[in-house]
This record gives sequence, structure tokens and C-alpha cells, in this order.
Amino acid sequence: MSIATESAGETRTMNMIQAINSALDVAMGRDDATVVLGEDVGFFGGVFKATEGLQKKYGKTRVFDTPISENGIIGVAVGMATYGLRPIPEIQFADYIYPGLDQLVSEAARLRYRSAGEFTAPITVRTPFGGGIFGGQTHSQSPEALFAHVSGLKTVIPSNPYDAKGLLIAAIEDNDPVIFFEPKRIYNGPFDGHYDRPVSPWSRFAESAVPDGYYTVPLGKAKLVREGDDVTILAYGTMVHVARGVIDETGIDAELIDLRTLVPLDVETIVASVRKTGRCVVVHEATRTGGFGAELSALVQEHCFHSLEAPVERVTGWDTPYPHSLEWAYFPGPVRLTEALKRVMQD
Amino acid sequence: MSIATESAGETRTMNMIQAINSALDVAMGRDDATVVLGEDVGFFGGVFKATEGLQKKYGKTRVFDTPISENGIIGVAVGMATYGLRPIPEIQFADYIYPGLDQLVSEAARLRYRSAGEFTAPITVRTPFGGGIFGGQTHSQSPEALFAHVSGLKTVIPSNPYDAKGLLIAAIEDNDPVIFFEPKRIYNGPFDGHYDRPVSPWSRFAESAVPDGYYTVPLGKAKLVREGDDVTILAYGTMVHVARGVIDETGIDAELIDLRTLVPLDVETIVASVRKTGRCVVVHEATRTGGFGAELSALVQEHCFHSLEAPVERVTGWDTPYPHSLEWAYFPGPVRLTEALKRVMQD
Amino acid sequence: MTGRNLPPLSLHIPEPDFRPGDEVDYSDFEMPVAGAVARPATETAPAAIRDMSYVMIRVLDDEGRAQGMWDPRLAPETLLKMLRSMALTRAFDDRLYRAQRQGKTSFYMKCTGEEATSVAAAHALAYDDMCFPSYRQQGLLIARDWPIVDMINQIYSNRADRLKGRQLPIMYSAREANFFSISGNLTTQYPQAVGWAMASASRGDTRIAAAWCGEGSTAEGDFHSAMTFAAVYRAPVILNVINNQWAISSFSGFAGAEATTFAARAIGYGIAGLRVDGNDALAVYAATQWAADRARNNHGPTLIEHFTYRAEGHSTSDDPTKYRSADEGVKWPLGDPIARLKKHVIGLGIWDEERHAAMDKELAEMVRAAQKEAEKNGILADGLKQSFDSMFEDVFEVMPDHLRDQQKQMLEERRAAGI
Amino acid sequence: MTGRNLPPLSLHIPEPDFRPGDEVDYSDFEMPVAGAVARPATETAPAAIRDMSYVMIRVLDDEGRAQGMWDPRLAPETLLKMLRSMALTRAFDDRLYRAQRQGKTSFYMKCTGEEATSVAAAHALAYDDMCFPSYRQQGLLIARDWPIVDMINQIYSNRADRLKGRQLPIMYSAREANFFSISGNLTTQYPQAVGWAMASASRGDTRIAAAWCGEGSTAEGDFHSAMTFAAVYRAPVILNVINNQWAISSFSGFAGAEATTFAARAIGYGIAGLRVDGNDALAVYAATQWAADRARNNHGPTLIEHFTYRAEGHSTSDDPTKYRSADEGVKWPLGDPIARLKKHVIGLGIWDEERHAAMDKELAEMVRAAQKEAEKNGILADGLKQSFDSMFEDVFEVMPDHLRDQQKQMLEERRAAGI
Ligand SMILES: Cc1ncc(C[n+]2csc(CCOP(=O)(O)OP(=O)(O)O)c2C)c(N)n1
Ligand SMILES: Cc1ncc(C[n+]2csc(CCOP(=O)(O)OP(=O)(O)O)c2C)c(N)n1
Ligand SMILES: [Mg+2]
Ligand SMILES: [Mg+2]
Repeated sequence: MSIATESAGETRTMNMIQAINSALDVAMGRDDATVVLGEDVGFFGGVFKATEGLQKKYGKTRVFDTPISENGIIGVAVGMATYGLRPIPEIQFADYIYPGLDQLVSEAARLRYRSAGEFTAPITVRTPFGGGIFGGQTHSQSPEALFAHVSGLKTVIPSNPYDAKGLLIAAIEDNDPVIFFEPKRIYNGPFDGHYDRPVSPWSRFAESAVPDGYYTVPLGKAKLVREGDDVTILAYGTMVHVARGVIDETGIDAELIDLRTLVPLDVETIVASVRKTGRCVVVHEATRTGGFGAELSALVQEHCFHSLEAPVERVTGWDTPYPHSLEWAYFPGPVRLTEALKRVMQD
Repeated sequence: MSIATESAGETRTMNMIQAINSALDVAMGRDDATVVLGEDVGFFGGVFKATEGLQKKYGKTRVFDTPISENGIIGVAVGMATYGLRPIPEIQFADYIYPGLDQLVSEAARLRYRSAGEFTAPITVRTPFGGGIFGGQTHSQSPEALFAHVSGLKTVIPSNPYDAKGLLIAAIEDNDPVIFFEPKRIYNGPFDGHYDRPVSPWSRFAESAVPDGYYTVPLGKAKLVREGDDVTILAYGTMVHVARGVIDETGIDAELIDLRTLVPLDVETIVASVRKTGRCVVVHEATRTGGFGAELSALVQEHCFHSLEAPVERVTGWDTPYPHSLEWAYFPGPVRLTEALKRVMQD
Repeated sequence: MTGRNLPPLSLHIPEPDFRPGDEVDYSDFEMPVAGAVARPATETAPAAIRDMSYVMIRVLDDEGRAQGMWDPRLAPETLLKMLRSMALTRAFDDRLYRAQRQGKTSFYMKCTGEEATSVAAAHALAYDDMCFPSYRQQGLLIARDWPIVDMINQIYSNRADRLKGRQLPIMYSAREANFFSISGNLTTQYPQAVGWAMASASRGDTRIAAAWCGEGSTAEGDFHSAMTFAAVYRAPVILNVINNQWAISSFSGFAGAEATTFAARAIGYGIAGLRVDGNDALAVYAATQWAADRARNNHGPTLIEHFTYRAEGHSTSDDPTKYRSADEGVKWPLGDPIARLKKHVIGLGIWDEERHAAMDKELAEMVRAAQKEAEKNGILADGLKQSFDSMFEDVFEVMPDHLRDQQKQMLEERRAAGI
Repeated sequence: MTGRNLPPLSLHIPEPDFRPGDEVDYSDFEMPVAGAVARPATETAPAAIRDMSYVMIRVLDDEGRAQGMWDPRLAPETLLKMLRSMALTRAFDDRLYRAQRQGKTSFYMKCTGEEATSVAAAHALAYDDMCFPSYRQQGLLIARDWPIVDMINQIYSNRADRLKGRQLPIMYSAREANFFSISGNLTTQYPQAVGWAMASASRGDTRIAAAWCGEGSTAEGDFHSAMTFAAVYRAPVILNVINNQWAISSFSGFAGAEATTFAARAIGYGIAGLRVDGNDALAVYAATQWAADRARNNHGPTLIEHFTYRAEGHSTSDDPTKYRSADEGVKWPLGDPIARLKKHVIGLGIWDEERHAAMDKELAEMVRAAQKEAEKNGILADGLKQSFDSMFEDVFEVMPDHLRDQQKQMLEERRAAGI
């Protein structure tokens, strides 16, 4: 974590929504080129309330609702960015980003390269992703792997309020297009995967202590959540908390790494850890085949082959659409992770 | 290869375009529910001539041009399929599929599941992909990894005329949506990556002997192109030929597997080979990070961990957009593959 | 830029007339006169009837009398059946909304105030015409007498849910009722309906297709694809836009309503466009019938804008008091579709208040009974009701090895956990 | 479906009037009279000028005289500058097309017959207005006096190519000329232009944006996004559709031209729409000027359909004789834009055949010289002219580790291979 020299202000207790809202507020206050746009983000403040109060504070030409057109939202954001603004479009659910994919993949991500730097698209696309809220097939997806495969795009996924704010400000200030996935299941509190137990609010956790003012968490740096000797767990978003829960319950001495940014990836931190532990489990909610876990597994065995004492295991969602009522059978929860850890540890 | 009992007719010499054209012809002749649609596929017969003669033979309501809207092409194809037709849409270049991605990913691929089998979308999306023709950024991409990550979609990539025809007929007959990537670089002849040498036409190769009539090559079965003892090369599309060329040149005793179908994947054949050779190199043109090579690498180390004598290597395009003039520096050609094989063999 | 004596540009951001707390005043609203719009012959070229996109077809006047050329002159049993289906739709919505509020399931969406736009349309279509609905057309299923217990099973994701608990509540699929599987992704059904209609036409069939989307959803690229393909191939399809003024918290101005009507979108493509009072069941019926006749006689597609009002919140996840004046719905100048049709049939002498009250009671009871019946098969809140095996089915027609392996892993996992 | 006495449906598939070998006969073409269309005030509401989408603005009559209210009454130097830019564009196309045929580069695209649609538009815009072109608007750069040697360097992907050989030939980018980087993906520039215009408006700037796409490209979802957003926010943008009748091998009917005009798309959104003779430089200038005035005074966007003809193949990869009659272009009723403007200026007495012939010669020589100059920096066919290092630059602002590693690997690889 790098706290800018400038005072980050007083520290308050925030959940992730509040932290994201605060990040937007800080970024908008500092740079009047920032613009927030998306479905229902204006007067209403967004269906998850992430943009609440911003229209009132910064005016309708800087925070506004859009037509229901993800293609249009990202397309005009790219155009605004080429003018010199710094748009922060919201896609209401990551499941709805596909109609706008071409503008992100073929345009925003490629613009700097194809124009040799003449034009750039410093946009930050915020979008809630992931399951665990009984949202059914189209409010639960984790499509991060599609974006991580696209050169020219940065992919960021915070797992707690402090990081969410610091990473979001860093993303907005970054001169490249960033997709910022917000794990909606943990907006209000970290979720350890025990869906049958009450969720603790963020206020009970240290990461909810968030400075009021400006600070950044740099893109491309993973976070060592917990040191351990026996196995490395690579996770991001909600799964960081599931992993933490399993470590607490099982007493396995795992080293837990929160990747925070998938592209660019902090390979150094990953490799150092796996070389130490000799074992690795990769965790994500997305479907397994071609998920980002495959990339992590490939990288780990490329860099740590001679240290590995067991195959890298992937703990993921199944290769099915996200089912509504069988959500907890789909979700890679504590049982699936524990079983995988056991397998890896006994090898 | 499974040749159906029904006579496959006489065998002729075909290049890949002719084989694909023949597959369409055979499929349309056998089932009047098949329909070909896409940009320029009608009177003109497609910009690569894959649909030549079909409109004349089967009429304008079964083979027709469309508006330039990949979203519309796939969207109406899904609708036609739910009526009971078997549409075969063409996307002119894989680089242009993104505007139609939502209809493929959220609709075609999910329809059977979400309706518990009430509605299905047996469409076969044909699209030329891959580089090597100085097509620049938007006529060269290999986006197969994006599709392989989507549950409910089959991903097929032929590497020669015989397979192209047999796989395409199998894809059209398949009751699930299939994306069929055609490696355009080898439409007219296999390409070993030596761009500075003349390309041999297909007629010089055994795989250009293609039966005139009906036969299928089953989806989900890889092909053992060459047996070998020292290392396994996993490839598909154009890269099969680059690998074959390198094997011939270097004399490395590699086992070469042409995957033919990425989803469902023939894991059995892969695992048997790597268990035997103890080494594995994965090859594709697509950008590395999050490419399908990551999945292959992950699977191999999951299944063959204790047989592996060296890390699985990935030989891929770089993580940049596809550059026009630096095409051959981007392309994973013989040098890159040879170097990787050397590394893997010496480990 | 600098040095030029030019006015500064300014960005226009639409703003609705009323926000929470505002006194709602519809006195600016120019009430279109019932019966005033002429009904063109169904073979009329779109170019000759562009003005239809700027007027509003209304049949029922303030007194509930049917007026003008668009009066579909329906038989009493049809009128009463429509009334009943609309009332059942409302009773169903009320009860299932409450079921969600009681925690019995995860989600629900009402169509209150918009019942005519699906129920009357369903009656004007043939049963075997194919419907491609959005999520607010439960009235289609109800009008087609689809068993409401089946709908409730789906809402509960219970053992009897034919969709095996895979879909969010209300995302029905009913092939037998020629009702397409609902998607969570807006407007995707639009080009699909056009494709279905193109297929029907290419086969020399007689069945046509109809699709529905909200006014907010017209901004999606799928809308444009559908309109373009429908125009190019003259597809036998009816494309309905339910303009209920709101898209979650965004008013219709964010879909372009400040500049023109949604029916006018049709003009851009050379398609026939109609604009109807969506709270007037007879107008909806008549417009649908006109468009269906047209399509069935190879005169091509029609876009119909149904002008109505979303009387309730967007869904159970929404709180409309946060962004609009509660007064809007109450004062909606075009009234309530059920009340208006009821007035009409009472005026015709084929119905009365007593029968209506009895029907409401009967329907409420019927929904209650269906709910009870459905609850025998479980409710979502009581935990997983689906067989776990089924999770891996229907991804493909034949389950491939990797899914079989994952299925096995899941079952072992559950065993390990003692579940 | 069965048992109903209904006609079978049939699917309409558009078919162009003429195919290879057909005798071309344009006698059905109703020639719009030059000067006949009235010019509305630039602040007129779109609803009041819907008819503009169905007529055609023409200024130059058959004798080359300027007629009617749309005559922009340009100064002689402007007229001659436009003529020169159009002629240069054509000379450039001819030579670079040949260069591709000679194997000097991989690809080329001409705009022959369509020069007015970009050159005259560029003259009617301010230099600092931002252009979002498609691939057939080289005339914009030439009208803005962008060095043609720079364009040729790009076409050759040579050492001096500012785009470092990364883009397909003709996919220029010229920020200094307010010319946006061309994308290979059709119509993506449309919403981008709207976004740029929205940004300019939100900043109180005075600069407007203009975008171009082909008639075939209007079918993409991006077109709809652009129109919707432009209408909703009243963006100061000019959206040009170059209707050159063909999209590779598909005639305009596959984009919807059988049903209506492309200018009429504007009506659907409540946007102002104009339709101009795209081979009449004065009409193009006048329409662009009208739209620019409108945008600059906060009256919102304009869609302009330029009715023209693609006189050559789609690109060097195309063979138009395979799908259309060669006669079409020859007999094109609206003539050639250069010949028509030439006739006009000769008629005005400010130009003559001799000067024109001399100019053509001079321009051909100029292009030849530029080509020679560019070839000093290499041509594509001679092998790689770019530094290999540069391949990994500009993916991101700062090169991340994984790209640095790959760059290293590539250099090692090349060393290993002795390259
Ligand atoms: C592609 C896509 N984008 C966004 C959403 C989120 N969303 C669901 S409903 C809705 C509003 C739709 O409004 P409208 O089309 O007017 O229909 P109504 O709800 O009024 O019936 C939005 C934005 C979605 N489901 N799909
Ligand atoms: C998204 C996308 N789809 C398809 C193509 C392939 N393509 C390139 S040009 C073209 C025809 C475009 O026709 P039109 O818009 O009329 O422009 P014109 O070439 O006539 O100037 C097509 C289909 C593409 N470049 N991008
Ligand atoms: Mg609505
Ligand atoms: Mg064209």
C-alpha cells in the first residue's frame, strides 16, 4: 500500500460501497475532467448506490444517466476520453458488458497502440461481478478472464474497502483503460462462503478503516494477506475471504495472496511465495475452463516447476451457467477449497 | 476419423476452402433446414469464397447476404434455430465477432440450460481467424480463448481440408451451438511458418484427399499427427503445420497432437501422450496471457504432474495487438517454437 | 476554438417533470381523443402512414364506450376473458410480490398498470404465433391459460420447477404455450423474434412472431438489429415497445423520448409504426390485430409503441419513491387498464360490479390455492430443492467428460462435507 | 397454422437491379432538380423538416450552374481549393492503388467518385473540429493539407510511419489534423464522435465533431448507440452516411435501402436529417455548413446521407466485376464530383481546361515525388522496417513486466535465429 504524501485525511469506517463512493468523490473533486456515466447512476445514485450523492455535488454534466446501451456507454466514454476527459462508466452488472465488449476490446484497449500514442482512452469501467446473491444466470457472472486476455486493458479486482478506494483512484488516474470488477457479494461485509451463517459487517474488519481523502493503492501489486509455510493460495475478490475463512477453520498454514490486479499481474510475489511453500491452490468463482486460474496455474508451473511438490489445484465455479437455486452447489465455497487444500497437502 | 457407413463418395483433391464449401454443400443437400447467412455470402459467395455456388444451388432463402451487423446475424440465427432451422452464420473475420458476442455467449450458449432443454440453438458460426496474411490488427486475431471459456459453446478448429469438411458437417449436425474457426492462413496450403519460402498447395498433402460426399470427423477427438517419444506438442489450426515443420527440420522426436476441438477437449489423448513423453509444449497464435494455452498447461500439469520432467512451455503470440508490418516478429514461428523445444528438452 | 466569436456549447441532460415530493400536474398532457385516428388498410405502405407514429390510437373514451374505426368489435366472451386474464395477472402479481417480501423467494417483478399490453395482445394473436417476451409479460402466459401453479413453481425454484431452479424467478419458459425462454439480458429477444419470423416465412408457414421490450431497452443494439433485419427481409413480426415511462430510475427521456415517440423509430427503417394507448385493452387488441393481419399477408413488420405507466417499482429490488413522485401513477391521465375495460363491459350490459367483485375474490382464491399447491413442492427459502445432478445437465445435449468429472467432484465434495 | 385458411408466408431477399452482364438502365431514376429544395433556418426543429430526408439537396445543375437556396456562394479560392483537393485525392488513389498492385504494400482502398463527400465536408468544417472518419475519407486529410508523404509512409509501414507499422495501410491517425485514428471495426467511430462532442459541449468548448460511415455500416449497433446518445444529449455532432450503393458485394438494399432512405434514420430519433447529392461538392459543403451551424449553436446533431457511387472496387482485395455491372458506375446519373465542380468553376470563368490539365499533371507529379520520398524510408515488401523493440511499446503507457519479458524473449529468439 502506498499512501500518497498528501494527507489522506481522517480515517472512517466504510463498507465497500462507501469506499467506492468515496473514491469517486475524491477523484471527481481533484480532477474536473472526471465524468461518471451509466444506467441509473445519476439522480438515483446507482442500483448499488455506489454513485450516491455525486450528481448533486458535481452536477448533471459530470454525473449522468445514460440510455440502456452498454455499447453506447463505453463508446461515448472512449470518445470523451479522446477529447481529454477521464470517464468512469458503470456497467450495471458485469453480465451485461458483452454488448459493449467491442468498444472495450477493439477500441479502448487498442487505441494507444494503433495510433502510436496519438490517442488514448483513459477510462475506468466499474462493474459489479460475481455471485452469491441469488441473482441467477445474469446477475452472477465472473467474466474477468475475457478481459485479462485482451492486451492493452488492465483488470483490477479489490477485495476490501481500503483497497477498493485506493485501487479505484489509481485506476482513474491511470492513463490506460481499466476494468474494475467489484465483487458485489462483499459490498456490505466479507463473506467466508458459509452462506448459512450471518455475515459480519465490514466495520468489524480492519480493512474497513478507510482514509477520507486521497490515497492510492498501486495497480499491479498483490497483497500478502497472510504469511504461511505449507501452501500458497492465490485469490481475488470474494474468494480472498472464503480462503481466509478456510485457513482459520482448518488451521492449515497457508500463505494467502490477494492478487488485486490480474493485468498487470504481480508475478514476483506469487513466485516468491510458491517457491517457499512448494504448493499452490488457485481460487476463483468463474467457470473453470479458460478461467484466469488457468493462467495462474500455467505461470506458477512455468516459474516454480522445480519447487512444486504437488500439482497446482484450481478451485473454481463449474463449467455451467450460473444456476439460481443451486447457487451454493456452484459456488466454490469452503468445502471445495478445503478438499483441494487437503489434496495438495497430501501429495 | 470416423467415416459414416453411408458412402462418402469419390475422393478429390481439395484445399480448405473447397473442403468447407463441400461440407456446406453436403449439409445443405441432406437437410433442408440448414441455412447460410452472413455478410457477402450470397451472390458473391463470401470474401474467401467459402460459400461460392451455394445460393445458386439452394436458392436465396437458404443462402443470403445480411446487413453488416454481427449482432443481428447471430441474433436472427438463434431465432431461426429456435424455429427449427439449422443456421450456419458466417462472421467475415473473427476480429469482427465482438459486436455479436452477447447473442453467442448470453443467448445461444445458455439457451438449452436456462430453458431446461425447451429451446436450443443449434447454430454453427463459421469465422476465419488467425494471422499471417498481413491483415493488420483487425484481420488477424485469434480470439478462441474467449469462446472456450463460455460454458455451453463448442469450439472447433480444423487444420486441414479433410478435417475441415468432416468437422464442419459434424458441427452443423451437432445440436449445440458451435463456433468453427477457420485458420485463414492455410486455406490454400499448409504454412510451416517460413514466410520467406513459397507455400506448397494442399494438393501435395495427403489431407487434401477429401471425399466428395458425406462423412464426419467427430467433435471432441484430437488427432495424433505424429508419434514421438521425447516431447508432446499440443497445437491446432495453422500451428499444427508450423510444429510439423519444426519437427522435420530439427529431427526432434516429438509427438504432435492436433486438438481439433478445444471444447470439449480430448484430455485423454493429451494426458496419455504427456505421460509417455514427460514433456509438453503448447502452441497457439493468440496472445499469451489468458490464452487457451494456459488452460492446456494447467490441465497437463494437473493430470501429468508426476510424469513431467520439465515445465510445460507456451509458445504463443505476444501480449500486444497484432501488428501489421511486424507480423513475423509477432507470429510464433519456427524459431520461437524451436527455442522452446530446446529449453524443454534440456530441462 | 479560441479567438472565434462563438457561443459556448452546452450539454443537455434530460430531466423528468417530477421528482419525489413534487406535485404532479398533467395539465400539459394533450389527451388524444378516443376514436379520432383513422384505421388504414392493412396493406398500406409504411410511407403512407408515418403520421400514425405521432398520434395515439385510443378506442375507449372516458365513459368506457368504444369509439371509431379501431374498435375491434369483440364478442362478449372475448371481452370478459380479457378482463379476467388482466384481473388474474394483477391478483397473481399481488400475491407473488408478497411471497417474495415474505422471504419465500429471491425476486419478483410486477406488471401492474400494464396488463393490457400483454393480455390484449395475446388475444389478438393466434395461439401458435410465437411470443418473445421480456420479463414483464406474464400477462401473455395468463391470457394463454398457462397453469399459474407452474409459474409459481418456477418462482419458487422448487422441485416442480420445469426449469430446474436454474433461472431467476419470473424468467419463465413455456414452449407449449409458444412463449420463449426469457433472458436476463435486455432486448436479446428482439432479433431472435425477427429470426424466428424469417424462418417461418422461409418455410411458407403461416405463424408469425411477436416480441416485447421496454422503452428503455430500445437503446440496445439488438433493437437496431431487429429493426434492420425486419425491414430488409420484410419479416412477419410484431415488435412491441412497452413505454411505461420508466427504466428502473431513468425516465423515458434517457431513451430518447424528449425528441420524438418510440413509434417513430419505425419510420427510420421504413417500417409501419403504430402508437397506442397501452391502458386501453381494445386499442391494444386492435393495433395487434392490424399488425398481425399485415404480417400474415406478407406486408411485413410493424412496430407498436404501447404508451402506459409502470404503476409499481421496477422489481422487488427497487424503491421508486427514491426517484419519482408517488403521485405520478395515481394521476396517470390514461387511467387503469382493468378499470377501463370493466367500465366498458358494464356499459355494454354484459358485466356488473357484483360479478366483478366476485371474480376478484375467486381469482384471489385461485392464486392462493395455486400458491399452496406450489408450496408443496417447496420454496426457495427452505433450501435447495433441485437434484444436484441436474446442475450439469443441459449445458450440452450430451454431457462431455469434463462436466461429468466436475459433477463427480461435486458429489464427492458434498459427501466429504456430510451434506 | 394448419386448418387455417391463410396464405403461406414468404421471405423477401433483396436483389439489386443489375448484376454482371446486365445492361444498366437508370431511366427509372427520378433526377432531383438542382436548387429545388428549400433551405430551412438552422434552428428549425427536426420535426418540422422531416421531409428533408426524402428529397435530395442538389446545387449544381446539369450545366454546372449553382442553383437555389443551398448554394453556399463560396469564394473562388475556396472553390478552386476544393477542386484541387479532390483532384489530388484521386491522383493519390490512382498511384497508391498501383503501388499495392506492384507489390509495394499489402492493401489499399480508393474513394474514387466519392471525393466530394470528404473534401467539401472538410472545407465546411473548422480545422479544429474533430473528424472521426471511416477508411474511405482520405479526402479529409488531403483537404486539410496533411503531407501526403506522411500518408504514404503509413501505407508502406516504413521507417517514417508514425504509426510504427502497426496499422493496415490507409488506417491513418493524425491528431494534429484533428483526424481520429481509423479503426478496422466498422462504425465504432460513431459513438466515439458523439462522446467527443458531448465532452466538448460539457466543457463549454466551441468545437464540434463529425463522423463518417458507409451505408452498409449503418446496420451496426454502434450506429444506433450514436444516434440515441446524440439525440438524448443533443450532442454537437454531424453524422455522415456515405451511401455509395455498395458494401463490398452487398448492395444498399441489404442495409435497408429498399424500404426508405438512410437520411430517414434520423427521423426515428427526432434528429435533423438531410439527404444530399454526394457528387455535388457545393451541396455537400452547404449541408455540412448547415449542420455545423446548427451544432455550434446548440441545436443538436444532424444526420447527412451523401448519395454517391463507389466507382471502384471495395479495396485491392476485391473484384467488383464479380457481383455488379461495370456499367453502373459509367452511367451513374449523378455524374462525377470532380467533373461537375470543374464545369462549375469553368462556368464561373475562374478556371479553364488548360489550367485543369496542368493541375492534374502537377498533382500527379507531386504524388510521384512524395512516393519517391516515402520510398527512401522503405516499403513494406522490402521486409521489416520497424524497430522490433517498438512492437511492445504503446500497449500500455508504461511497459509492464510481462511485456518487458516478452520483448527480451523476442530479441533473444531473433539472436538465436541469427536474424
Ligand atoms: C443488457 C442489459 N443491460 C442492463 C440491464 C439491467 N436492467 C434490467 S431492467 C432495466 C431497465 C429496463 O427498462 P425498460 O426497458 O423501460 O423496461 P421496464 O422495466 O420499464 O419494463 C435495466 C437497466 C439488463 N438486464 N440487461
Ligand atoms: C465490424 C465489422 N464487420 C465487418 C467488417 C468487414 N467489412 C469491411 S468493409 C465492409 C463493407 C462496408 O460497407 P459500407 O459501410 O457501405 O462502406 P464502403 O466500403 O461502401 O465505403 C465490410 C463488411 C468490418 N470491417 N468490421
Ligand atoms: Mg420502461
Ligand atoms: Mg457503401
